Amino acid sequence: MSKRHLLAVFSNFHEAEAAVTELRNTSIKGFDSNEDMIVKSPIEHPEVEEFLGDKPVYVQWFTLFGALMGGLLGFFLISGAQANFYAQIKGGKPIVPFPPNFVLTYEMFILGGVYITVLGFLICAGLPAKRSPLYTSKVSEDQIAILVKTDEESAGVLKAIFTKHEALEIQEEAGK
Amino acid sequence: MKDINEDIAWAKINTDVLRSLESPRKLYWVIVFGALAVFSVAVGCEVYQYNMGMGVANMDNPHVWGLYIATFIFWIGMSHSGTLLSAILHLMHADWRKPIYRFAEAMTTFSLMTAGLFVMVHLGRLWQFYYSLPYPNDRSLWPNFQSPLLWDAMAIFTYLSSSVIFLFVGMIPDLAICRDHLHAGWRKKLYTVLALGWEGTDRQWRNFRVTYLTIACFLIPLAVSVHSIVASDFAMSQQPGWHVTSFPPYFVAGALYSGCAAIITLFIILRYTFKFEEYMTLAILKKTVRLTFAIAMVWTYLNAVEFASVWYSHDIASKEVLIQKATGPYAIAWWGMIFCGSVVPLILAFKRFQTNIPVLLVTSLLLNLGMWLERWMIVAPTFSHGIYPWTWDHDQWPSWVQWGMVFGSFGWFTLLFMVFCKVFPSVSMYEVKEMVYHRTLASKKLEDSGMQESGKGAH
Amino acid sequence: MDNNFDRRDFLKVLGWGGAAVALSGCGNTSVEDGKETVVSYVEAADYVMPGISVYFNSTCAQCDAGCSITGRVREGRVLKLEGNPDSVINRGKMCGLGQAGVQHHYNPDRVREPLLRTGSSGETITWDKAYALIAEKLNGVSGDQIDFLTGTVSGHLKALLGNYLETLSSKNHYVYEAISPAVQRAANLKSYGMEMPRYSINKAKVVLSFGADFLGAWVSPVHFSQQYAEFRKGVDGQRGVLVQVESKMTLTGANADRWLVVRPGTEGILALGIINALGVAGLSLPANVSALVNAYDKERVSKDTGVSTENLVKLAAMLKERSPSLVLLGSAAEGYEHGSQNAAAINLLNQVLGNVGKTVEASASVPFPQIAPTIGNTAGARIVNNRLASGQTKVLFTYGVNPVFTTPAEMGFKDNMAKAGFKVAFAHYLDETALQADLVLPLDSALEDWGTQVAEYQPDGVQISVQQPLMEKLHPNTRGMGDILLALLKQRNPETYNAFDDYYAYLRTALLKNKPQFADSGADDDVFWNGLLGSGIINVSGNLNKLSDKMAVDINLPAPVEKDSKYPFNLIPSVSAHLRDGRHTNQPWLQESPDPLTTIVWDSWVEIHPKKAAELGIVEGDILQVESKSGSIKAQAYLFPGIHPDAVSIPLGRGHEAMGRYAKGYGVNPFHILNRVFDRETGELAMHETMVSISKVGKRVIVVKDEGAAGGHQDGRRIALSVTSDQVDLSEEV
Amino acid sequence: MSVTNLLENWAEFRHTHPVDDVPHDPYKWAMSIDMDTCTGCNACSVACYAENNLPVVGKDRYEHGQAMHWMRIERYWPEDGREFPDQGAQFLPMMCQQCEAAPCETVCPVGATNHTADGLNSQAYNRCIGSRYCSANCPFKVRYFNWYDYPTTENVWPAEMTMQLNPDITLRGKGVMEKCTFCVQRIRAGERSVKNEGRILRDGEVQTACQQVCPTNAITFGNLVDPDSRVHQQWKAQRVELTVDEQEKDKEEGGSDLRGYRILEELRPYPSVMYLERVRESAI
Repeated sequence: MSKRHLLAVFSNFHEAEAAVTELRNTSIKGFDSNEDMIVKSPIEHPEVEEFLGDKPVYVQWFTLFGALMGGLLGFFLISGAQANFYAQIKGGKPIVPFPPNFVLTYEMFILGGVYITVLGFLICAGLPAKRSPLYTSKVSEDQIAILVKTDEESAGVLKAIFTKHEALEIQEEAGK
Repeated sequence: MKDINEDIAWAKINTDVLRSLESPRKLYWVIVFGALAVFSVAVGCEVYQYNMGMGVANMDNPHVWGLYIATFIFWIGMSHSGTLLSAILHLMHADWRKPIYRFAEAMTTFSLMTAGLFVMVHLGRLWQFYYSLPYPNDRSLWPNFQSPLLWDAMAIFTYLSSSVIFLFVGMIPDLAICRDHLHAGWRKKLYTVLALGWEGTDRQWRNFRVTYLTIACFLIPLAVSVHSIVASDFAMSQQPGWHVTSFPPYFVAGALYSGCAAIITLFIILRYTFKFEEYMTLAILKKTVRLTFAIAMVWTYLNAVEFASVWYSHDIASKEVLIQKATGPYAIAWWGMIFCGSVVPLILAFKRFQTNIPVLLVTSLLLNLGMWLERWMIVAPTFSHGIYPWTWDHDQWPSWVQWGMVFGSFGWFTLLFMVFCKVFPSVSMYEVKEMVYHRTLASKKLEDSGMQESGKGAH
Repeated sequence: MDNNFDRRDFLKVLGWGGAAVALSGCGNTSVEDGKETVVSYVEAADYVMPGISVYFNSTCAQCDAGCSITGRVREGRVLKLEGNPDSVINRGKMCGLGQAGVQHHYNPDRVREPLLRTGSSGETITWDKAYALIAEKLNGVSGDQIDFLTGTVSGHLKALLGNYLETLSSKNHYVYEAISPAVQRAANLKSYGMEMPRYSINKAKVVLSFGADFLGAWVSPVHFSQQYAEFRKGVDGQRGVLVQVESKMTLTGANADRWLVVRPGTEGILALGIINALGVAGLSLPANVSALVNAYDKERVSKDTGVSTENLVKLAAMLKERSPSLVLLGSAAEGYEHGSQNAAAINLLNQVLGNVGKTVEASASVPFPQIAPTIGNTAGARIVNNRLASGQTKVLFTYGVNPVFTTPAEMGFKDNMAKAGFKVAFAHYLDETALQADLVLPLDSALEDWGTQVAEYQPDGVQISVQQPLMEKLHPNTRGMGDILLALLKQRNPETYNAFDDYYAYLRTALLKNKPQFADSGADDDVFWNGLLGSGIINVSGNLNKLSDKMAVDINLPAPVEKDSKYPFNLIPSVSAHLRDGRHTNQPWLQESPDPLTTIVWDSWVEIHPKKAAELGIVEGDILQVESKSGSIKAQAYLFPGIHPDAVSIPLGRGHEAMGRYAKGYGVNPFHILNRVFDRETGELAMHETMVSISKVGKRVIVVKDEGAAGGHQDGRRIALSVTSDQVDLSEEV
Repeated sequence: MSVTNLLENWAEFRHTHPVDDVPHDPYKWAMSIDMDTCTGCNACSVACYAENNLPVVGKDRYEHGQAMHWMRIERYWPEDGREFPDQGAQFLPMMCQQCEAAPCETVCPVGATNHTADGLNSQAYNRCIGSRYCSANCPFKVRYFNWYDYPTTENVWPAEMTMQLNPDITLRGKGVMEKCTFCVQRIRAGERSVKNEGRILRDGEVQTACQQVCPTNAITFGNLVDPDSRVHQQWKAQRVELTVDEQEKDKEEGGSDLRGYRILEELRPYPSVMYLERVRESAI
């Protein structure tokens, strides 16, 4: 069954919220409010997360992994290098001295943490992403938009809801 | 006085900031070419020094470090303000940071890049600098991981790359704005690539929030570690005047201090150059000034602690270095540091000067002069009046090559900064919108509750 | 294999190696260039082992002490000089000056071709032309119109030189040393019966030195330094005590247990005062001595000399208690009009203490008078100068001296030289004197030349030191002095001298002739000769001189002079161990080796006592004009605590106007402002009799020295520690 | 594999040198300098120039403190305000103390300066990048930096002067740190030559240039772990231990009547050079 996209643009955050709430509460054929609805906003609204319902974030796990691996890698790389450096004794210290190695381990811990977090961010947020089918530059200005994907026949229902909540503009994907 | 006008239209924020990216004013070109000229002085000095040997910098055998190391610390210190504004204040939900953190972060990045240059020009054999990198090789030759200089290299690399990433990640939504609102051309292509397809979807924002917070959390200990490691270059040694336990916090405080002073300077310059009066408001300036004042007092306190602990110790050599600083050939610089670092900031305590732009400009420059002198006074007197009296040397004075390099570094920094300001939005548009949005909500709430209360009162 | 190797063939091989290195160093990059000088390492000679150093013994020619050296030679180049352990003089040790001998050899400013002056310019000529020119100029000049002015000469060179003078029927060989203990020699001859007895510092329990810088530049410093080390370890476990009396601290003074600053010129008074104090302390004095010193009671002596009565009494007590002792005298005591009287008084002290025969011992004289050293003095230059001034000298030969630099300007040596018709300088460098010569003949360096040396001071028997080339000539057109003399002799007396191909042949023949006296058996000539070159040393017992111990009491010391208001300061020209009279100033190691006491390098300075300097408002680095009756010089001030407040001191040796890149233009030459005052008895230049005034010229420079801003203070740190002898137990030391 | 090696030999890599180890087998090079016989004549310093290819930097550069004297003679005056130094001056030959726990070694970013098994503080010229941190951290300030390219500088080694250079050692170009090596070229040559004979060096078989020239034998150099060596006997007689920061004899009541000490020992670098205090006669 063919699907089509609709993009509704709102100037008022509350209207958008009301629209989303209604969409979530309305059962529409071929439209799953968890899967098929994307809210695009110019700023980070903590409320959006609330009214869209619980959506988990996994970036922290990347962070944990990155930091631990960075630290371990740092310590063993450095200590291993020291153990293989042919002329090693320096300043009466042990060949594998802890305090300097801990300093470097600490730096590697952070380095791994930051790098892998960003990697996790890109993966979790799906970046770099292909542009979605419908977009308006107003989103990066001051308006909030709801992108929905639905069956051909349900489009009218959705449109009606958007219109009800005073959508400024409703974009439709060109028919196929 | 409000930090920002809450009625400002979001579209206007976009246009105002994006305007700064286009059609530079004449003043901009003057600054850019001026910076280029200043930087070329440093390039000339380096070419000369590279060919002749380090001797032309006029260092000598006990006095082996000079302005290069002092200025290196200065620029490293400068970099800490960006982290302070973007990371610490972010965690503390101080939203007034929002209009000014972007350029502070850029400052972080560029001052680190400037500091890196000083490590390079300091090396006697610059062409062999890669010996200090841990790259695998057949002969199992590794750098010496015990050396604080290597920790430095590692910390700075981590800090620089993390800062660049942090700057970039924080800029993605703005890059999308640029992509959407600028005319077609190479810039549009650039922003299209850099924006990574950002559309402000709920998924993107959700992950963005967590990521940004996480990196901010990492950056704070990182920044502290960077400057305490720089302090370790000195504190880990056995030299009088360097072997001081309080050096790491002292360095960190000094770093934040000089960074804040530099933010004030750049705040004023940007505000004027790009006509950002509506975003870089006097109210925000006032907050920055107060923060600077607080840090100035912390720095002064740590300074006093250092002097006191040296004074009451039995370490004769350290004590003599301190006396030497105050009375010897460096006395002018040392007292200059005390004056600029501890006395001048008292101006900032007065309300009427906290928003007086000419006064603040001069003050912030003096503060930075003081902080530069501080670094020089950490490095030089220990060499000229060290542990071994036979090698005391009170005649050493940096040659024009050293001064030229120091001077030129400001050109390099300005150049990088000016190019950045033309290519990337130096005010975070999406965060200013957030700030306006949240402030509006907050004042609305206040109005509501105020009405209720007054209503109650009417009863 | 043919064992009959020839040292000279070997040297030729070596020379190729040396030349090959020299050429490759000079940018001859093409293989064809200089291929004839390439040494094949595939078929290398026995003596060239690539990468392996070989060692040859020779003799140091940097001063006249005659230390034996071992040269390290590799691939035909001499690299480093080390001491020869078999020598009784230096026993394997060396001084810095001797080490720098390689820089004399490799000096880039050496004269490389014979130079002839024509008018104001010069040209290079061939040796044949030069010899012909000498013959031409000597033609029709009578013997007494020909003067030779040389430094100290000894060995076979001296013999050859004597022969040459004989063929010229000239008796005018004047031997000149600008810095020479000549007054002392005369006094010693009177007191001990010989000019230079053996001094045994190592046997003395107390050494009292009146300005004798035996650790620095006096007589045989390396030998005395070793004696000094033994002296410090002690006789019978008792560490030797060194007391130094002088007006300006020398290196020896800096090492003294007690350094007594004395008013300049009153050393003799102090010596008599000590004799008096010894008498008071109970030492029995001969009646005539007692009568002589009667007037020198401690109060008067203290007033005259500035040495406190307490120190005087303590010193006398120690001298009396610890015997044997040794009293030495040096230039600081000799350099006055009454220098001979000072010396006599000081020698008398030695005699009174009973040291003669114990620590002052008989020396041996060289059994071959024709090679015994002829010792220079300042009178040599004075006489030649007078002869030049009066036009008596028509032809002047100079060798090993630089009188234009080292004589007082007032004497006018430079101008007087012009009065001689023909001046020949045998020289290594174009120094000030060579520049005045008509013909400059370039000499081989001491490391390229053959020779024998006999030192004046002989610690044990007589040591004849052999000098042999350590490498082939660096410059093809230099000649050894012996070879030149031989060539000149062949001009005059071909029958006798044509038998010798060169100086080497002469030397070998001469030494082989005396083989029975050197070797214990009638060894084969070649074996003997090779053994000789191998050791570098010939030891002969010599004839022991007879030590006399006649106390001379005809000593007449003048009262200390009152200060002249115009010239209130005594000028003390100080002698540094490295630069001496300035003949080595162009050796850069010596220029950059800090003066031990001031640590100044590359420049001259005026030492002045800090108290006096404060009075006059002088600080370190102030340029001072130092003016004597006969001239003035400008030099930087250095505040120096080890000097009498009424004296200033300038080191000798710098201030060259010629002599190449390392010497020219560095510092000032105090020789030039010395007054023409001479010792009354010997006629030696009284070097310490010049009075000067000092004034600031209003300029200040940074003094280039090793000492840092702390000025030699340790600032409470435990760095260089010192302990008094009663706090330390030396008995268990290894 | 590095990590395997690390884990297998963990205990060895965690030893503290030289306190935990007995690392000096068969050599530990050390020195002792008797300041009672040292006269300050500078012969050692000139010998060092001759042996180690040290550049003569000239007056201007000397003025700027850029001299390269590995061995410098320091001259101290008494500091009690007396008018004349009537006990003479005090001379101290100062060169690299070859510290066992050298402060310079830990700070070098590239590991150009290390500790050798025979107890030398080595300097690898071609590894050095010229950060000069070692000199900054040296308490004795005995490290010398090549501020200019001396081998190509005019009048440092002009023309024939190059022929004097010791081929056993390199010339150091600009940007490299250098210092006294205890004449390591002589030590290595000696060690190699006796290796063929299957024995170790005997006392006196290797001399440093300064020791060899010293007219008063004030410098003793040798193998500290060889009981027959003079340097060992001197250290023992003076009760100076290598790996302590305060000698037992100094802790005793009333101090010690032995005169061996090490400079700046309290900083804990464990210097390998023992100095013997200058003695001055108390009876006069």
